[in-house]
Amino acid sequence: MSEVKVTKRERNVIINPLVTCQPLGAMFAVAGISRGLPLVHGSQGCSTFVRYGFSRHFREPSEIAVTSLHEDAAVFGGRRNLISGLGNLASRFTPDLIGVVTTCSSEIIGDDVDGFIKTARQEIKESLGENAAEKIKIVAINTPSFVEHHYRGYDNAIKAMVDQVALEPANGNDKLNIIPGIVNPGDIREIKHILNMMGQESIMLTDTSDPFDSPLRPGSTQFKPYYPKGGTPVQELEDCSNSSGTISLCNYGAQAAGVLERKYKVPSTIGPFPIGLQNTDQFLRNVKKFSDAEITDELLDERGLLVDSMADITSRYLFGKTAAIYGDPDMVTGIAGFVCELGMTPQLVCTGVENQEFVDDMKEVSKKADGKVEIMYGQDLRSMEVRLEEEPTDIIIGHSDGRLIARDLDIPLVRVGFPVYDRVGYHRVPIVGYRGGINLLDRITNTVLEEYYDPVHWKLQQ
Amino acid sequence: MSEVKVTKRERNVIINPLVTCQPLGAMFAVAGISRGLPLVHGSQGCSTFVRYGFSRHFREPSEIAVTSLHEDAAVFGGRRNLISGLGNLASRFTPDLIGVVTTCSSEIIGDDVDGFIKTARQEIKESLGENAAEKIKIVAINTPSFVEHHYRGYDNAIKAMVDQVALEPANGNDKLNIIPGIVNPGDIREIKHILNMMGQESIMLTDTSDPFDSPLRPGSTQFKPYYPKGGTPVQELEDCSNSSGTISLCNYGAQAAGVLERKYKVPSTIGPFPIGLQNTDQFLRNVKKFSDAEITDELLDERGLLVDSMADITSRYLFGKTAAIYGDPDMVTGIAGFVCELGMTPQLVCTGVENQEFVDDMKEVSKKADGKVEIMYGQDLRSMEVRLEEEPTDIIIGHSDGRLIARDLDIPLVRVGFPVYDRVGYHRVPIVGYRGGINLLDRITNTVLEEYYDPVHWKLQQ
Amino acid sequence: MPHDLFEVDKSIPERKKHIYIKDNADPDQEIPSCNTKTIPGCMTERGCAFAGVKGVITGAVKDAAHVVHSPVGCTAYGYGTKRYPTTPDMPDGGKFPLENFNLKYIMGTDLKESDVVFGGMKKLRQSILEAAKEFPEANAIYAYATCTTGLIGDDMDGVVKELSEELGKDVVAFNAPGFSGPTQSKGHHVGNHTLFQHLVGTKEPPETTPYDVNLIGEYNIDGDLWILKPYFEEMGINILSTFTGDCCHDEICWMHRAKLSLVRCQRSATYIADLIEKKYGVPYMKVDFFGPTYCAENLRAIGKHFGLEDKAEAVIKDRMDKIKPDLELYKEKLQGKKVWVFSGGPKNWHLPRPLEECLGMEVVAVSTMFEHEDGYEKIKERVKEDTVIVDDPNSLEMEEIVEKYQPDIMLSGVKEKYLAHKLQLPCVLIHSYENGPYIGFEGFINLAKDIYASIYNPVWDLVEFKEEVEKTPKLIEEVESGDNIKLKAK
Amino acid sequence: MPHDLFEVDKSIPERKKHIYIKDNADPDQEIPSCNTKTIPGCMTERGCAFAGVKGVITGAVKDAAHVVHSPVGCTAYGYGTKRYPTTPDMPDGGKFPLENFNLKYIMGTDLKESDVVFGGMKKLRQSILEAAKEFPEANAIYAYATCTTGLIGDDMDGVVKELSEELGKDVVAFNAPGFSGPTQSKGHHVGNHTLFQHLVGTKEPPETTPYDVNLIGEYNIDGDLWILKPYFEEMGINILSTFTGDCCHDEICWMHRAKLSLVRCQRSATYIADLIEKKYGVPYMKVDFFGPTYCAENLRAIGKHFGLEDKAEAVIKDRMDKIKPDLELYKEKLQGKKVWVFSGGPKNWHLPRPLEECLGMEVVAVSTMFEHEDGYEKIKERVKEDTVIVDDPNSLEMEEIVEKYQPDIMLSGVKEKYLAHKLQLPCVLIHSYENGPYIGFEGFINLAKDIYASIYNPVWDLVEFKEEVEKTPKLIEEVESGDNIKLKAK
Repeated sequence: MSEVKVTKRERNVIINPLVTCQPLGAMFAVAGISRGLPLVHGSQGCSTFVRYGFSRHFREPSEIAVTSLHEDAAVFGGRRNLISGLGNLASRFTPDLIGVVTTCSSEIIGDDVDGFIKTARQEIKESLGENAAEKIKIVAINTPSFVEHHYRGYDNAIKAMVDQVALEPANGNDKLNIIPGIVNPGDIREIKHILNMMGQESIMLTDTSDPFDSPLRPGSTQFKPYYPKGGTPVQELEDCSNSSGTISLCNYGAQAAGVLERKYKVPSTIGPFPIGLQNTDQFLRNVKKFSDAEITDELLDERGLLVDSMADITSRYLFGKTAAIYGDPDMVTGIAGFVCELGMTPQLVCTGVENQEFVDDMKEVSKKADGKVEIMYGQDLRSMEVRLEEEPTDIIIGHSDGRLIARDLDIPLVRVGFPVYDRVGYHRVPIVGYRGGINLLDRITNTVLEEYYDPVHWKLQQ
Repeated sequence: MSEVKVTKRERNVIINPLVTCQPLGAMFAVAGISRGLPLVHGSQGCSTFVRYGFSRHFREPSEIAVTSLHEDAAVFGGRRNLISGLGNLASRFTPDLIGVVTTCSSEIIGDDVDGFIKTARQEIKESLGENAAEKIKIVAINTPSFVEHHYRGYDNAIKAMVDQVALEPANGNDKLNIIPGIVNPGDIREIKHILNMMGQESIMLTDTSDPFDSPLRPGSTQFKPYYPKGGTPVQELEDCSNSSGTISLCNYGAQAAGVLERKYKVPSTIGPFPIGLQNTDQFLRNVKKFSDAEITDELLDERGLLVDSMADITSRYLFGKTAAIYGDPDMVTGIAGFVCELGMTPQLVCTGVENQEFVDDMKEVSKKADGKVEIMYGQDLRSMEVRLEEEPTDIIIGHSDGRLIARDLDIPLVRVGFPVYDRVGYHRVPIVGYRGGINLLDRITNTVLEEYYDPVHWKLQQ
Repeated sequence: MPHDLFEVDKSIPERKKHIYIKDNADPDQEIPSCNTKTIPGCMTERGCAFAGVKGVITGAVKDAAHVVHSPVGCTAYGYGTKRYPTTPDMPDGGKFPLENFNLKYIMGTDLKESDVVFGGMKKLRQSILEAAKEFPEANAIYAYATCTTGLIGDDMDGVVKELSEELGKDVVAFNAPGFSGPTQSKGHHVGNHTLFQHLVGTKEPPETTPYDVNLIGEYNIDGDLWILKPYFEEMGINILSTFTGDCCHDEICWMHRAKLSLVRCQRSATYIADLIEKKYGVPYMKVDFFGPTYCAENLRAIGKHFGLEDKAEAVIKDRMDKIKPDLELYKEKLQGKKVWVFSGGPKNWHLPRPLEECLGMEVVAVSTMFEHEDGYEKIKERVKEDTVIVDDPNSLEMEEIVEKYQPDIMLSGVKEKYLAHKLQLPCVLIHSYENGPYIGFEGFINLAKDIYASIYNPVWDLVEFKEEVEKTPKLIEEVESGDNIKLKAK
Repeated sequence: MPHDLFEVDKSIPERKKHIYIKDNADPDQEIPSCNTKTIPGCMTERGCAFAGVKGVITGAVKDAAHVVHSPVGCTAYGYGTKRYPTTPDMPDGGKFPLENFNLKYIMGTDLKESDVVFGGMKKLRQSILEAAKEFPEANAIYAYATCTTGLIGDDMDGVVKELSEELGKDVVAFNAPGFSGPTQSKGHHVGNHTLFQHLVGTKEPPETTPYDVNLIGEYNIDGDLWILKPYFEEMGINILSTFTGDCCHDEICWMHRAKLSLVRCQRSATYIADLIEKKYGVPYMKVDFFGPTYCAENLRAIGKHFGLEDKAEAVIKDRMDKIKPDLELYKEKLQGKKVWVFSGGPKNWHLPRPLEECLGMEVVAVSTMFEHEDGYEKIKERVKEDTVIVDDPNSLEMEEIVEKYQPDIMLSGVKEKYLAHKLQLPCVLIHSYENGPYIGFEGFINLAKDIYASIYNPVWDLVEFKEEVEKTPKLIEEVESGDNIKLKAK
């Protein structure tokens, strides 16, 4: 019998938040569209902070436009800013898609974004001509900053794009829609790798892998920093209503899947975030549910390599070790489950998102754990720090924002998720799928070896 | 102008050797044959120490047979041991190939290995029948332990197998022979990945990747621990005389390539060990030299990702940092070259192999370096330690045998090569090719960040 | 024609007046149009006023707790964005008990939809009280308005006034919502005025000397202050207050007691020097410590002010001797390299001459995010003929600058760095530095070294895959010299 | 029929006599044939005599320099293979200056072809001199014969005798070339005799007490000694010499001064206890500290010998109280689990009863690499009916054991571990341990914990991909208890 304790934040003041506001998620989602550009309808900080955040994590350019709202807009509304912003963006960049991302300001001002977009479309048609204008999709994405968090912003954006761009279904395309969530390029590539091994074509909603990890190849002439290689083509977005199913890896937000199911009868399944053996197994089964994709021998070999590593490593080095895990809720439940598969205890899990389903899932995961599990939701990093001061764990698993906490508590930090700005390459190495499981297992184990075995160095002789 | 200093070991006594004796290399080579078994003609220690070494590095079973020479063999010769050993092995395992690996004992005793094998073949034919016996290749591999080192043993073994098994050429097969050297499964897989992207088929001489990193999948019924999946099939060994060329990545030993060139007119090229941009570029050019393989856009994208990482990371975090590099000579020259590409200085390079070509290559590499380079060859780990006590470097790059040195000198160790037994997963992560370059760059950078940037933590804010 | 309309700006011709090519013959003595609103739909590098106040001015204070009155986003973005390290040392000789307090924590009121409807005052009040409880060690609490609270019209001043009394410690509100003013510069302004109005003159320093100065606009970026401080100490000058690098809350309160204010970052902090002069009669001097020449000049001027000329010369000589060999080395390596400086503001006029005169580089372009007219005048004065000066460049313009002016290196921020790299243009971070500090004599060598490392990064010669290479001859030219062999670089 | 011919041995029927099924009715009181040469062409788990002496006996000595007279291979293989940690503490209260000296360095004569032809004596001499020069701190030098030097007939004894005098420190040659004897056990034997013959009796301890013992055959594997030592200290017994865990060279030289020898590893070290008894009249006692029962029994016996019964009881009670809760926990978890013990020798008779009696496990198979008749007799005595006892099992036999006897866990070495895992058989390292030490009361809990962790490793339930799983119901049975919720495991 395992024991769980569930806590929410007790104070109102938030200290070192684990979430940010909706627009970030929306910008992330739009960045995954080929020749897609986010246009933030708000103050400059709303785009600049996010560009800064993306750049320091991915070490890539992050090109996001802004309508630069100022005092006059606060008084008279952001109409002119949005319309001329759309016009300027269209004429200077000729994008395939513009995602208009609202913010606290534009939501409070009460701008009629849909209406303004209509006007802007008209103006663009007049200046660029009908053909060119038609090629530019403009999607309104409502992401009021004071409602929920970035995770919902992502969800809202994917939903808005699917809702406003997908066409009426015609012929089935035998593809699967995948909503990957706010994950790293390495993770999306791993998902594509798995599908590829299963012979299953897919439409990523959306695909940030190449845009956020793009080669430096000036010789390949089409390249522009604001239009990196890759991303989901708008045609695929239009076509996603013809897919045979939607799988949302984003465990606690899959409105787009709902839209596709209700509007276009595309069946869908949600979660789990495929970290570790069982969750990846489930992902494979989910894929099979919607298609006649095959689980090939090669894929099972990859699984076998993870199994082999776990057999060889975990009971010897990791058994009984405790972990604190923090970050986005799907990553937290996913990693917590994996950590249980490794024979460790997810002693403390913490997410900034306030979501009962997360709590339920964590309770389920906790049943696999051999010890006490504390579930913190709607919490912040400070709460976690205080709990760890009282009851430390052997390792912490989370992103770079916890680094000073880990440093002060002298608990090693295994970096995962977003943002990781104090190490390099983390955006490229997957943690999902079987191969991602091996990576994460190696990372955890090597951290444990360095911290707990190096001091008694002879234990590493063999 | 850079300055180099070249030193050889000055004492006779060897202290913490950087090499071991020939048989290990031969056992490694034979392990890369599908259903191939090494039979060590020597004392039990000769097989047991190596099995132990392989197991702790790869965390895999390592099945090597031995003729168990004892006092009586020392007096009367190892004839009976070898003949009955071959017979027992043949009847109990029915392998596709047995590599008879000699040792100091059998070489000093002066056993007529070729003659004994002939007799054994006859006996096997009698006991198993002609058909079954014919399917078992027996290759004599001379690896006197008191001549050179494991690196030569590998070379001798590949040569012996090619020499004794390859058939007279018939029809060209449009394949390339690759001699990978004593490298990790991850490295061989990366080489195959590159060739695959170029649409070039290959014959690995030999392929230890799957045998030394095999899935745990009891359900796949054919599996036996001593016959792991993968490895080079004997038919490919027979067929390698039909290849359009041989590339030996093993920079300082390519006798097999020589045999194929002289005996069967298969042209060949040697080196470089493809670590980093320029060496991998050269590998690609070498592949093209022998074939009409194409350097695809996808491959150039992988290259571009390495270039991008180098642009983003190296001048900021690594410039001017010094490294000591030790291990097998091709890995050392390869890594030294890469380290120069990163703007670092390979201040001290050290190999246990005494080879003038290595020195010449390192002089060439040193021209790219921005500082003093000390080239130690035919040296040992103790010599390196003494030099590092006098003039420390910022990091050390090498295998686990240097870990106590690194610990005592308080210089962080970036683990590469063989053996790495005090961390996990290193055998699986490639360091060759463009993707391997990214891995190695990440590893080096993260080591530097942890050691030199974490203490001034604010420098990691962005 | 000193103004230029870029190709990429054809559809937004109003950008022309922001782009100025230095022209000595220009009769009208023009400068780029500046400090105006960015054209909507651009990818501007500018930030917002909240960033200006918290991210630049107040975030460096080591013993204040920061409470952002906002939905969660602004709070999250206010975390860990800037490098201003602190020591735990307090002016009274004690230690502040929470290490890295200013870098480690950020707090916020976490406003939700209902707060937008019903007002956020209650949450502000509660949050500040909770903050005080969570970190009783904090000597002050700074609260920040944001777009949301600006738009819903929360009266922050009222709340903080009450709470100051209730808590017995200063609680200060900064009213610079993100949308106010065209750039983060508005936030600097608000920060200066707020700190002056509420704090300066409210406390007395533990002791004073005749050589007390305020070092204003020095935020200790990557340790800048720790380079400058020894200069002053060696000269016998006492830094009474730093505004705001590695400073504590009380230091701001007693700035009126200094004998002289030195203004380092003149864009973000001349305001307060001016206010202090006007109200308390403390004179101020604008100083420039970037590059050895300016650094020497300004130390001399300060020395002269206090009659400490000899001591200033001693500091200058000592440091010049120290950096000379490196300076020569890097000057040789960087001779003729073209540079583009893109800073927030002042570094655009701090750096061109040092880069040119001390390192032999050629400044081909300068651009700023938020400089005002006075700054642009200085920039114009200090750059050479034909240098392009761009106010608030957007992404497309940046690419055009690269194409047109072919710089060898760019000095800018993180957002621009990776874009530059994609254009094969090396880039060194000039806001928070790479391997800084960059100020003073020694710091200038750090900058030179980072520039050198970036330009000479071997990767720039390896960007493209080559189908053919000339085979490197195996024979190497060697020059024996004792044990060692010198290799001639090819 | 107590002997069994395995399926895989059909073509080598001589293996039958090495495999014995315990049969209480067996009239001949047989045991497996043992200590004979391995059949050529097998994948034996055995090592060589050199490994036996350096890797087991002498490598633990903390202040001796080890010079392997061999081609490079044997030297390389002698490095870093065993876990015998040391402290720097010396018996005179000083510290040995080189930390981890025994683990950190290995030396060799690096023989080449010409040495094989002309003899390696010169190199041996030179290497020992160089070793002495490189590590002047070393208090002795141990030199090892190997196959090569055995075959070319180098007279090592002559060289080391000369050098002992020349260097003024003990230089000892161990003549156990790899091919000598059927297993590493030959090396133990040579090691014992050599150390006895050349060292024991040559020095005097700094002081003696009436309670001095030699702890023989205790190599401090993973810190075993550091578990046992406090027991003795608390009983008032002084370990005068450890042979050879965490010991220094001199300790061996004064072993003759102990009042009693305790023989821990009776396979590798009874020889020297016997020799000391014969020559110096020091009696010896065979002891067993694995598992709480044996540990208590033997501490009692030792206490009795010295008239320290009460103190022994106190130690036993203290430790038993400490481990009781864990012991109960693991006994519950491991009840009925089948175990296969495959050790070098003695652990095969040390462990079966503790595993069965204290943990409720069932020993289904035991096998050894190099046990002799006396050991097999003990094994046979201590295992239950129908247990298979295998001498020197080879790879194929190991697989057959797994199939036939279906153990839940194997205790063995690194080489076997990964083979076991491929057969879905968990495996805990019993030679050098995993998270040891495993000896004594506390150590047995470590062993139990490692066994538990291995058997209950969640991966064993996840080995195969399942096409279908029953959907986990989202509803969870909860039992509220205050703040916490208890979840019922399904």
